[in-house]
Amino acid sequence: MTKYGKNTVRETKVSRRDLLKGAALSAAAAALPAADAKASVWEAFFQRHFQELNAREMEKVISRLEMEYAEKYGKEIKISTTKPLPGVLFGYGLDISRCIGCRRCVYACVEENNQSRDPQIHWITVLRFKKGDKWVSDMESADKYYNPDKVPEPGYFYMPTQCQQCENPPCVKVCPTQATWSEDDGIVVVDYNWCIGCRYCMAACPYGARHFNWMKPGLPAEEINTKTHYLGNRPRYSGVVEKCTFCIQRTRNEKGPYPACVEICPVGARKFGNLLDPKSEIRYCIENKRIFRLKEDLNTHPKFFYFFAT
Amino acid sequence: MEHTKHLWRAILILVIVAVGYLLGRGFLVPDSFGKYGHYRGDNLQEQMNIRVPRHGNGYESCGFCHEEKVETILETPHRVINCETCHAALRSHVEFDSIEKFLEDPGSYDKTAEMEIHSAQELCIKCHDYQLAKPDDYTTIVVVEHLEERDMELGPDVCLECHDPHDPEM
Amino acid sequence: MLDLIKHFFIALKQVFTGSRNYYIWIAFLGFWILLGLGTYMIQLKEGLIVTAMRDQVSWGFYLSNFTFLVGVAAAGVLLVIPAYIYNFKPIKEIVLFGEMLAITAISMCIMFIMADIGRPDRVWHLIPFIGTMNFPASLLAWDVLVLNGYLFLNLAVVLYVLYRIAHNKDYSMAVVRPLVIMSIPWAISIHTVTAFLYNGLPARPFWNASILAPRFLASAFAAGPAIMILLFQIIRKISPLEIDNKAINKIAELIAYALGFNLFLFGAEMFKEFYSGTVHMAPLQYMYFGLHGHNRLVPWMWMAFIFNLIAFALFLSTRARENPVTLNLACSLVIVGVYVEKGMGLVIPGFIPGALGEIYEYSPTNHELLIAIGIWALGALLYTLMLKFVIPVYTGELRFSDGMRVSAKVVSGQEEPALPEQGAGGMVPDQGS
Amino acid sequence: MRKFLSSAFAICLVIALTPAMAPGESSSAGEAIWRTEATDAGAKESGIPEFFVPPPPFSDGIFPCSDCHEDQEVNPERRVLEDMHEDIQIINHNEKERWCLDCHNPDNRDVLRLASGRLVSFEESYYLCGQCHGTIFRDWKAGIHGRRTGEWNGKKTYRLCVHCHNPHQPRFKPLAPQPPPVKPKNIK
Amino acid sequence: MEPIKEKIVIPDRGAGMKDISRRGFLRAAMGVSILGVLSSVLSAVVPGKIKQALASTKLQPEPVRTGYNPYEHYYSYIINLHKCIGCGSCVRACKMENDVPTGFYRTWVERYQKGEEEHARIDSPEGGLYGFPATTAGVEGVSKAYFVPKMCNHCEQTPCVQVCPFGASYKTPDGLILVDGDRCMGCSYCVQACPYASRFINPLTHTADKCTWCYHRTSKGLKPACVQACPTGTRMFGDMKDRYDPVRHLIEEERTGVLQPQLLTKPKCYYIGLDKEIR
Repeated sequence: MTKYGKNTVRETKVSRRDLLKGAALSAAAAALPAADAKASVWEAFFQRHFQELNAREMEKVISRLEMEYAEKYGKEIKISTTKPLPGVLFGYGLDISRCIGCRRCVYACVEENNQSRDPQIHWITVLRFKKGDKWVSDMESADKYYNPDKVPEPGYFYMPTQCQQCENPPCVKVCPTQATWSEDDGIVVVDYNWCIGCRYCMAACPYGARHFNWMKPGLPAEEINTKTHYLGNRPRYSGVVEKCTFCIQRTRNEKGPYPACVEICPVGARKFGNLLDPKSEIRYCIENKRIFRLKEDLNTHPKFFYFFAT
Repeated sequence: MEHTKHLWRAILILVIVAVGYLLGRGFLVPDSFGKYGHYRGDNLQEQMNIRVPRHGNGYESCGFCHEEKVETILETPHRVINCETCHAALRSHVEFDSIEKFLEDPGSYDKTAEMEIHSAQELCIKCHDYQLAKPDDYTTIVVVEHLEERDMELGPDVCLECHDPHDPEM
Repeated sequence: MLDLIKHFFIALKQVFTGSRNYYIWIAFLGFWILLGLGTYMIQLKEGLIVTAMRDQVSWGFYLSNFTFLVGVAAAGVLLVIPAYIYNFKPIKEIVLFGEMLAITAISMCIMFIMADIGRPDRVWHLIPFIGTMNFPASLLAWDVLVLNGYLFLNLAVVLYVLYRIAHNKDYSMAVVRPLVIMSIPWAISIHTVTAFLYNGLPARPFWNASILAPRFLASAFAAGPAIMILLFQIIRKISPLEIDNKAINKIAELIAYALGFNLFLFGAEMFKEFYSGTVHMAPLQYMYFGLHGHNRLVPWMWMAFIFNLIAFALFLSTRARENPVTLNLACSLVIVGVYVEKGMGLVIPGFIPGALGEIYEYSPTNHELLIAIGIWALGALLYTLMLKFVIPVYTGELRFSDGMRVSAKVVSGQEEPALPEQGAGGMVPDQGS
Repeated sequence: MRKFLSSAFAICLVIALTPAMAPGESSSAGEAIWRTEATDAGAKESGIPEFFVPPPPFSDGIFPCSDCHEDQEVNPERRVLEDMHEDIQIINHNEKERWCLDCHNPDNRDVLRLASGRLVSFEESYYLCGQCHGTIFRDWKAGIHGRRTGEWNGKKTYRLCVHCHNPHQPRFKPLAPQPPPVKPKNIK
Repeated sequence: MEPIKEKIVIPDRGAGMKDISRRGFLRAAMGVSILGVLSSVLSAVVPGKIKQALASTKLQPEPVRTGYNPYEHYYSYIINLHKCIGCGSCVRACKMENDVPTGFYRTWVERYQKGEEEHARIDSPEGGLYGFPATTAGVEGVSKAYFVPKMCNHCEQTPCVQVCPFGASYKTPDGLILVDGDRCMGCSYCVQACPYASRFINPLTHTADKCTWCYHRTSKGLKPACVQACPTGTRMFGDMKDRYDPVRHLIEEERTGVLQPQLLTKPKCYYIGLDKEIR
């Protein structure tokens, strides 16, 4: 609630900002031949922060973006802007004793969330550890490029990592433009139209969960997932940071489906639910299983719980 | 030549210091220091011999005299529990000077004292009373309810009225 | 107003007329600038994929240069401290050149940041009140503020003093002193904030050591003044300006302290990490001994360490400090040593091993090198142009009075205005690295 | 919170007592069923929602078993199967002690038989597995063990034990992994 | 100080030897080797009686066991938290076996109770010596609880041995960390250095004291007393150089964890079923 409450405070500033913007816009318009400058280019340039848009502006932005995408990919892409559900705080569980490291989740995520195929961006990284080695906080012993014929390999265990959706996210703290923030349902999101690409958040993330579009994302139009969310899986731009959003476009519904990685997991190692609902399976995990969170000592309080069901 | 005098004096002092150091070192540093590492190697042996073990080797040790008891309990779920877990350490019962000698010929040692037997209430309940922290698949009872259902009252050996600790299944 | 425009054109004329060597120098810089600009255009078009930075090492050569240059900018203050606190006259005379160096360095810092970010077109999101600056939380927001503040502060001092001198008027200490005094903590703050920028990230244990900010300052106060000493010697040679040996010796003495302190802090860091031997040791181990067979930085880091050590030995001895050959050698060693230690050796190992333990050995691509050289050339050009204008003003060869150019008034006693002749061959010795 | 705990404890009890509580009529095989755990008072209270189980993965043409077995004599003797089902081998499932009729009902082959003698359909085979694997059965009901799809807050699809574990060779079969990520050096 | 630390699960036989040779090298490099020769010559001259008087006169109740070669063993320990019932048998057995003074514990059991607070409440009444009461006053809304037995982790990279100024604390060739009571002067630097709080100053001897994995038992082929007394198989003790040892098999096959792994102390005491609260 607070996040959206902030908007009302900001409204007062908007008038002044509009003034400045108007001045800048007119100056720019005067400087450039009007015929050359496409209106949408300037609109995109001066698009405001997602949280500052009012309903009317939001509608305009969405229709512009949908038009842009339709032009670019030749496909109708729906962008939703669903707000967080009240009384929901998402949590994620991952059963390390079950994961076999088959990487089905990695590619399900790529397809669901329109990640760049070339250059490759994976939101999920599966790490392989040697059993009997010095446990997962010694990350150097991890290998993410393992490629055997069959998994699980004897003597190894696997630990997938992705955005841990921290309660106290270091990436949000450091962002100089507030382009990334934590939503009320606990999902840390990025406004791809506000990020300046300074990559400070990537340096701050202890989980290597943030990924940068080093060039224009290579997203084949035929493989695109057209059901998107503004803060989630809509196609990204070159030079912005992106990350896992717990499939915000799927899960932000009263009866929404599980995230793509949970659905695909062949061994059922991945669990997902509402932390505020005492009946949810994630709460069952936390209350009945031995759990740990990655890099607990950094006090980031992830909402991503690793557990042992055995 | 005065300078050489100083020199000799200095050298003398140095020699005294060196000899003193070496003498002191010879006295103070134990022989076995450095045998295995930066420590007194003999201590390893001392640690091994620090005292005669008080606990025995479980069924192996007790079975020499109490064969039939061991045989019964090995058939029950309580087989994982060592005799000494509930009774006291072996040496409070038999005096021996070396566990190896004892194991070689236990018959030659006499029992010095009766084995300690705690009240069943104390022992059974310590393990089998329900507690959240105990594992899920471990057999626990809520003692009060368990007794109420059976119209019994808590007493020192109330458990033994129905269960035999050496064969706990009803 | 009309006068101002006139003065501007006079300044332009002064800047754009010079000897053959001057033109060659400008052309030389221009070549690299254009090359850098062209490469930057490619980078804008293709994206940052042309660099060697990847998700594993997301900051690289640009940020290394930025970090080094922030130190150089902060070091301008080293001149101010003795000049204004202790009223040490020989240095007081050259404070202006130090501040100009600071201006140049800060401008280069900003250029490096612009080269580094993925969406330079959205940089307006950072501007207070127009964008949504995440002010108290993000250290990068702080950095934007203090860097620009420092730039304006120095510009204000330099412009005011020059304006007054150029108009043959005495500048008022009442105006200059507060600005200069303010710039002392400000200079420390720009470097501290930059250190905190790295320092505040628990995800990167290599940076998350409280010794980082003092080490930043110590190394800055060693490398920055070293650059100044070299520059002053060049200025002294190619222009009529006289710079007292005392000033240079004083600066060298200060470098000795700073360098010694830097080495001490370095030792403290090494002890803490290697003695306790926790997982946080990995980046240092990577830097100095190699990690799991990856050792690309090892020779560089040892080179930097040995350079710093030799330079410290040279700076310690008064005789070596006063001998121009050893002094220049020591200065060059410090500059290279600190550049490697604080540039490559600070930013890159922070990411190695990465957050998930991955080791990706980063080394800059040609694109990155060309853009960086272009920015250094641009900085050199900026400083050259400033000098070209400021030296005659300072020596009294150039004066504005009532819109007229008066060149007859010669303060230094020389008859002909001697413009830089030597072409400033080694103007930016720090550029080659 | 405490209520949840007590109910969780109740589940344990319920599991222990499962054989005694016969569920309603089992639906005919091969048909997808919505099953509400109404009989499990504890489960209902603890809020384990209704769940959906897809039909069990029978080999082609093998079900209903009674097609063949109706006329056959029951041979309770332990032996090596020769004429039929010779492909069924028990591996890693206590093969020394195990025999077909431990789980398969000898009289009506279309259903399974629990140790208590209660008959359960193949769609409820989790009761059979749950006899021995009690803690896993409890986890499975809570949704912790095994794959789940559907809505995170609504109707969920469970998988039967046999969807992932071949009851005769229950160890999870290794899979071929999908390709590893591209190394940063090779990202162009 | 070794700059490059390798991750060795089962150090080979040479691990201890390497240590010696490195130290010998250091000494040579420091130019003390000549003095060393001299000192050995001198110490040969010193009368044996004085030496005997100076040497410790330790009671030796048993003849030295022959045939135990510390280089042939390398011990590890597993604590399976899924099995611990908090009965305190191990603590009692340890006290009995090792004469641990009252109020001090070489091994102890902690109970973690996770309620609605951020972190778990930890209690350990008398180290768990007499078991645990079913409920503790003041702990409300506990949703999850478990027992964690703790003791000396016998680390591979030992912070405590590293800081000992007298070589009184040392690592044996079979991987144990022991304290030489005769050389220890009770400076308690090692007590500060231990990240697991497993050392204490013995109030009777005024020297550092800690778990020895019952070296007087293990060197005779017996299990430590705590393992012997554990009724549930929570505690397991094994030899990593024995190919068929179940403990070695578990460490290689199970997802074991160690306490405070980020310190890279590489404990040889492994845990199964660690929770995030345990540290």
